[in-house]
Amino acid sequence: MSDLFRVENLSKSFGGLAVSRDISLSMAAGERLALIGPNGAGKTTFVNLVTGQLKPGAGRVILGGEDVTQLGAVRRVRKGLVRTFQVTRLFSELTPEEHVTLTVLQREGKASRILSRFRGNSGVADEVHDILGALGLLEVARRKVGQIAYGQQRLLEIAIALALKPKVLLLDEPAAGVPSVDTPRIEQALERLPSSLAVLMIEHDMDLVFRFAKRVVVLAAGEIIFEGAPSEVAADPKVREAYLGNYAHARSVA
Amino acid sequence: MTAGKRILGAAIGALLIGSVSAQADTIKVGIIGPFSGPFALQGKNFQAGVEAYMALNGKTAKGHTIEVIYRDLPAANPAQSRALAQELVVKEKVQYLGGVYFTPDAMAITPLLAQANTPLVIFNAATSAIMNTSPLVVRTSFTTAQTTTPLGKVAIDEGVKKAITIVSDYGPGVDAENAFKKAFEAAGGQVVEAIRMPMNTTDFSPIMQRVRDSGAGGLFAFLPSGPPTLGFTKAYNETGLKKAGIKFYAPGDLTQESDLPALGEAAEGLKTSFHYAVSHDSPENKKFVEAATKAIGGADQLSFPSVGAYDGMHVIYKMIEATDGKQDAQKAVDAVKGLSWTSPRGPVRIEPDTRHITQNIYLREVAKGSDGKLINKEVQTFPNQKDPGLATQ
Amino acid sequence: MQTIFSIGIDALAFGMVLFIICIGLSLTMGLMRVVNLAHGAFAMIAGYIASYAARDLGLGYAVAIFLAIIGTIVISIPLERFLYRRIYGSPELTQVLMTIGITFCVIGITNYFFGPTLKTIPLPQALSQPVDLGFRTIAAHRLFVIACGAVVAGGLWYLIERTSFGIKLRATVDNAAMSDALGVRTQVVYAISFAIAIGLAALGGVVGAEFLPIEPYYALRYMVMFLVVVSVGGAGSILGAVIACLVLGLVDTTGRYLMPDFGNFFFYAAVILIVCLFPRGFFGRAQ
Amino acid sequence: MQTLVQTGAVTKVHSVRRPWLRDVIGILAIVIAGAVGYWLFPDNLALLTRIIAVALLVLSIDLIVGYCGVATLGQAALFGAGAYAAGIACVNGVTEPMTLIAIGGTAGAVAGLLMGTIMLRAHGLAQLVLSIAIVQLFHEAANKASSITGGSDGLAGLMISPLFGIFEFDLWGKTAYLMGLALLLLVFIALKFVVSSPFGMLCRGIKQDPLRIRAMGAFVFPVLLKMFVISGAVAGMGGALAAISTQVVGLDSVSFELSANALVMLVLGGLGTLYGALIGTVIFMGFEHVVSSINPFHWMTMVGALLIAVVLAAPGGLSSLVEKVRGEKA
Repeated sequence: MSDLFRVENLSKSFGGLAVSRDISLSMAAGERLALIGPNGAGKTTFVNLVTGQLKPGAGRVILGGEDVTQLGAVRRVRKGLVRTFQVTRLFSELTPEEHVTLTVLQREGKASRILSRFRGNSGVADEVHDILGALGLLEVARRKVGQIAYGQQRLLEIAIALALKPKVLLLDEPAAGVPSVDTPRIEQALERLPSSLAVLMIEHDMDLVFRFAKRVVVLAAGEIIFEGAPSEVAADPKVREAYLGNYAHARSVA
Repeated sequence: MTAGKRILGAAIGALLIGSVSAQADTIKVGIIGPFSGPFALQGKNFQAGVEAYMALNGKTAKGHTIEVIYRDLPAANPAQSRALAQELVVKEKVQYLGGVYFTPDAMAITPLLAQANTPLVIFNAATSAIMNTSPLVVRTSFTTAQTTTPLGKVAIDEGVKKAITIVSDYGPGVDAENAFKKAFEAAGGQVVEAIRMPMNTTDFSPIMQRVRDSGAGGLFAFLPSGPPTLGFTKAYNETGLKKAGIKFYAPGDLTQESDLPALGEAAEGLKTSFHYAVSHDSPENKKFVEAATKAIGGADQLSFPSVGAYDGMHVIYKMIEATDGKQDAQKAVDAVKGLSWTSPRGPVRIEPDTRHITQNIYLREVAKGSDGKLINKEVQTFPNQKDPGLATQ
Repeated sequence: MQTIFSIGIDALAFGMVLFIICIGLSLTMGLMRVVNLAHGAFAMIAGYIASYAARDLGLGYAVAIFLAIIGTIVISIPLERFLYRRIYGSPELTQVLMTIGITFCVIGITNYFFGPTLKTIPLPQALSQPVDLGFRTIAAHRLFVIACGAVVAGGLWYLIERTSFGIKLRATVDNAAMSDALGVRTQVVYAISFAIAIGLAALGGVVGAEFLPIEPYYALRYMVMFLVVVSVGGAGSILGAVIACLVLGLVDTTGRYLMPDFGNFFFYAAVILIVCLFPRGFFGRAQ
Repeated sequence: MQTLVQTGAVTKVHSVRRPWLRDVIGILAIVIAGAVGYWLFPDNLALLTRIIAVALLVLSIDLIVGYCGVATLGQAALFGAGAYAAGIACVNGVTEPMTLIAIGGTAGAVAGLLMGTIMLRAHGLAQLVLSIAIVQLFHEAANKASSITGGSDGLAGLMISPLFGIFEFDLWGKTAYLMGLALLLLVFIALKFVVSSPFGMLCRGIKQDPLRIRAMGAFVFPVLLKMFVISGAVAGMGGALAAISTQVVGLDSVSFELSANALVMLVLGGLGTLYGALIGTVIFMGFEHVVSSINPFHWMTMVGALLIAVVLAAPGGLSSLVEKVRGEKA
């Protein structure tokens, strides 16, 4: 098995409602995959199941040949399975620099040290500088996150994820809510993601999906209904059916 | 808003009085007591006793004007107690300390007395051991063992062979339990069960059920005065123990006069032993009650701590007379050793060796007085009781 | 068997007193998201009013209860208008600060005007007599309290689940902004809920006075117990509050019967156990 | 709007660039306040020492509430553990004050470990109730074990040896005050390091969003537990200081009332700055002392009014008022 990351028959239901049905999926290192689907299709639930925020009813999650299904969310992150959040979850009182520094320190196992200064390590500071620089966040590095633009907050989500040096990155709608003037910056950031990284992106913006992904998976009602090249998506009857209930999406797909 | 204004007015008044009377020839007495919070009533009684004494005996002793400074210590808190005592001694330059409602608060003050060259006259705190912690302590209240011990004999005399004890689970409660057990068993009785219930108990029915199950003919109880006594006496009546003829004995904390209106008819017939009843029939007490009622602002608030404070002031006055206003704690304490006088509660004496007060203990029964209000009616006197807790040591 | 019944009925009566007082707090905390530590202070104010009405004015018990509820609500109106409205939606700890402040003020003012003595509310003849239940005698008042508790629980359930006000209330709780947009006057809904909660505190304060005697320190003395009951039941849940009061009443009463010396250990150990098993309370709303 | 954010950002960058300067000024301010207290109120040193002991307790609550977002109404369990440990050690012959402080700190830390292990199982209101239950159990245990703790009569008869063999703990309380002040300073400086360490930043993160912290790959429970231990040590040292300076340990030191009062002081001063804890303690206890001296009978109303006034004027606590004034000046 050369797959870096694989899920097998992942299922989950809340009460009687099945939100994930028998999802199987695999990704190789460096792959760019987009996961799309109408609202309520179970995309975020899928991410939560994969990263361990939710416990699956059945199925397995395999990372680098190792079954991580029984591991908690924290251990999966440490193994390289990292996500961003659809609605940014950032600390409004802290600065981007502090966010990324904390993340880097955590990755190096130094985050719960009491007897060292938060900014004391020049190696860490350099890395933080690089990460922030790569995402164009240097100018706001020392402002409180509550005061920076939403687009920059989304970039910071990505910066935090990158600081963890992931093997697999799950991006939950990285461009959601970002004003259109700022989307190019997000797109640019996505293009610059390390090439060895396997990236799964959930996104509604189909232009972005087409430019970013080499492969698209469509989820509807908790089930995979399509898997293939972006160019084939729009023509697939099942996909059309799934989206027809929602005119806006149907149009954007077409 | 009027309350706020009045308080402000009182505050400004207090400041003014404080600054005017701070002259050379005044002798200051610092009184520490619970003037606010859950025990505010007892603190008010301290104040009433002090003011009654000064109203009846003048504000001077041997020509020295006496000024009283009150400090509030709402609940047992030794650290605050020490801080207040230190402030009174060092900053306010008081020559005498008085008051103190709780034992640990007294314990926090006694180590300071020698250095401060200041005697402490305890108006209430009722654990025997306090007296051993400093030779400069005098106590004009009582100890729980002192007020409890006569009950052992009373119970036997009334035909009770088996008794159950129920006390609040804290120092004085345990003291009361031990004292009763000792006296009761010495007189030939048997304590079949001893229950210590948590201080914050509010529903006593299950405990009364336990009393019934124990088969005891008499029930000895100790609870600190205040709200819980209400539920306790009610439960005794309502669960039918009273009807079943199970006799009830307790020290007088349980039926303090200020609680009687609230206890109501449920309390009628309860027998308690104590060193003082507001209804005590003597000319000294008449004068005292009149003055103290005026000071406290209502007859229904008057209770036993007032007489401890009244006699405490008497002791302090005697100390001032003996030292002629000079600060000499040892001389002051020596002067009152063996002092005896007629207190509103009856004849009393400061024992020279223990510095604790020897006094009559009265068996009283809750009954309607001549005006229809409930009183503790004295039915039997046990004269000249010392503190058995100290005597045995 | 007789003992078990006996303990059971005591537990029921005590639990119901807790319920009547605490359900108001549960509503303010669960539905209005206000940690009102001054809740006990309102129960106390009601006790004073009832005591004054029944003892000093010689009015009947029922009239005294009525006056106490109305009087307490009237007193609470300016407090709601000028103080509580400032802390709706504030962080819990800010609410704690404000409501503790109010409690201190109420205690101080009560002590100043009414003195520190216990106040009683004389019961009518019918309620003060012991009633023979066969296996034991019990004060009629305890049966009355149990009945009051049942009526309050039923009435509240009906109000919240079955009336249009209940619908508005639940909508406001779920999403105040949305309800506002839908034409619900949320300020009014809040004010009415607050008044209901205060009214219940008042009722509990008066009928519970036989268990929790009225005196100035009442407001702080029982605060912990009220908080514990509400949390164990789950803030905002009527059924949860009922169960919590009954369970805690039972644990407390049984503990005090079986092991009076360790009554508190028993009680708080049970609280820890319950909270660990049901971290949101018996029927708490998801946060 | 844009300019507003800009100017705000400029001042922020300034203060961030030299955070140590702010702390040095803050610590100097504490030293000065301590010295002023010593010269201005030489006759109230016992009160000032008591304030310091309580300030340590309030600081320890700030660590848990202000930095970790864990609400507690039971912190006196840790304070009391320290006080009783020091008191019992002293009665049994360990009379050296510094050793007693260390014993108190250790006992507090152990109690903190225990309390954290239980409390961190729950959240929100349930957590608050657990803290209440724990302090009540501690209180009950201290009451029951009266042969060791003295029960409700208090543990009396603590004979403390002179500090360094020279300075006596006496009526005037200079030794106790100066030792307390030194202890407070050391603890404060140590805590400033703690909260500005990676660990401190992690705690602040957990307070705002524990899920986010987990997604960063950090475990939440051990971090919070560690803070509980640190907090317990601080509270325990406060308890030991109270025991040493009072020479009596009472049940009030493990009471719900003390816990609640201390939390009120913290909220009054403001959460999550450490300075707020000190400001709140000094203002609350100082105010209480002044009004209760002026009118021992009805001061409670005034304290209540103060709390209400603070909520109305400065909902974020008194220290937020300071920030606001500074902000307006800048």
